[in-house]
Amino acid sequence: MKVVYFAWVRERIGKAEETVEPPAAVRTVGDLIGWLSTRGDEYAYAFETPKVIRAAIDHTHVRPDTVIAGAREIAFFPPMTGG
Amino acid sequence: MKVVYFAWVRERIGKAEETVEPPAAVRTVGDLIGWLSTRGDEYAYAFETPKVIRAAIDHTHVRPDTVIAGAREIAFFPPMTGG
Amino acid sequence: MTYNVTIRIQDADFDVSSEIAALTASRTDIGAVVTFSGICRGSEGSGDATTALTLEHYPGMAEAEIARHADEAMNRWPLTGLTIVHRVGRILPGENIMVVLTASAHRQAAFQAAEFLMDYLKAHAPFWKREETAGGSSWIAAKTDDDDAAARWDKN
Amino acid sequence: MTYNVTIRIQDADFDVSSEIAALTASRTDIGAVVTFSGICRGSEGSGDATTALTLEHYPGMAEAEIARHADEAMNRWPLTGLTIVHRVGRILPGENIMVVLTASAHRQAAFQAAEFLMDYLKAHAPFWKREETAGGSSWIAAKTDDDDAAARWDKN
Repeated sequence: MKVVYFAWVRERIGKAEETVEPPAAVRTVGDLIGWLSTRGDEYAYAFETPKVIRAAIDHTHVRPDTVIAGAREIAFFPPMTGG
Repeated sequence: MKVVYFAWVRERIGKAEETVEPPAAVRTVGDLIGWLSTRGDEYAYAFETPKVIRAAIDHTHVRPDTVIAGAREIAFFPPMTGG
Repeated sequence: MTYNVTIRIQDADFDVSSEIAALTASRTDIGAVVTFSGICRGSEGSGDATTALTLEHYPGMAEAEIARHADEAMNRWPLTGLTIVHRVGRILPGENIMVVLTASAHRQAAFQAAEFLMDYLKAHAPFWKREETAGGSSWIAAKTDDDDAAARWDKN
Repeated sequence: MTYNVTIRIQDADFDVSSEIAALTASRTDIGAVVTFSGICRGSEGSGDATTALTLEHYPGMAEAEIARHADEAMNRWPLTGLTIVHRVGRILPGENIMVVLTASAHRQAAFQAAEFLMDYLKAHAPFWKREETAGGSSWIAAKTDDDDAAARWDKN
């Protein structure tokens, strides 16, 4: 499963993308944030306030309770500031 | 008193402006429309439906009951279609 | 803080980018510019194709009315400036009739002021359009919609 | 009836007049074009002067999100077309960040669609702004106002 990061989430983690293989117990977007947070201080820092983290699966915005099964690309990023 | 006409009011009357001296009993814009209407068929045609006629005194929109005393220039025209 | 308010009534066409550049020149407090371009359509809905519009205005009053509405917009919204250019004379389908530009730090003020100015211009500015078609020419009737649109900005 | 929908994400600046010309070319059913230009301000309100903004986006998703909102605007209002150009990369104060154009026979549709697109772009399009000041650089925080503005278009 490919995971991509943007803006300060990318900067805190120190990479723009990676491939991860979470255990089967990680079912939802929220679960994945929790699991990623355990992978090191940089992840814990990036995800320290989960409620501000936005997520997308295959280019579509999703909520923390969205199931990740079948996802090709999951993105994590801060609230958007375009326009 | 200078009176000016625009759009189809001007076309129906056949002139763009003129100087008129209405009698003292002509006190309001509505009175003036009534008095002008008696000046000939072209005026009667121009003012045949007084409620669609708009008026301005010295470049400011006014209502039929506005008193015309002191006016330098009174304008009559159809509803506006700018923009 | 200075304000840029420009009002022009002219025969000539205009260029929207140039008007934006003039409105925003040498200032960095503008985050939003809204423009509204009114364009001559090839049909006014009567069925016959429009071959041209001819715009007439009331010189002196048109400038005064627009200036009064421009002042009201500047007072009601935190604008850095606005520009209104209205053409008169003969205009062909596809050509510009008029443009309103509003500039502000933020988008809401720019959008609201532009809509306000357009609603007022449509209902209150002394301009009249005559339409030419293959069958002749006639004055375009005002829309009651435009009066309603303008009235929504009236203060109680 | 054909529709002109153009979406571009690019480093280069754009010209609003050229975008209007492209949106209205060879058609005479357009009476109204609204443009919204978002411009880099010299201050984000933090007190420090902004020396530049750097815009990052999520390639692929940004295009898809904008296209989805463009389709929604085309479905909700009687538009003849719309254009959205959003720049990415480093942008200096006074420079363009993005532009939205909407074209319609009548002004109300053009205004409403432009506001809708701007509210959605601000709240939902995956772009992020980093601000440089003399003291360093930091990511600009999202405004809850923008979420509220976007939510007003949600259908019940």
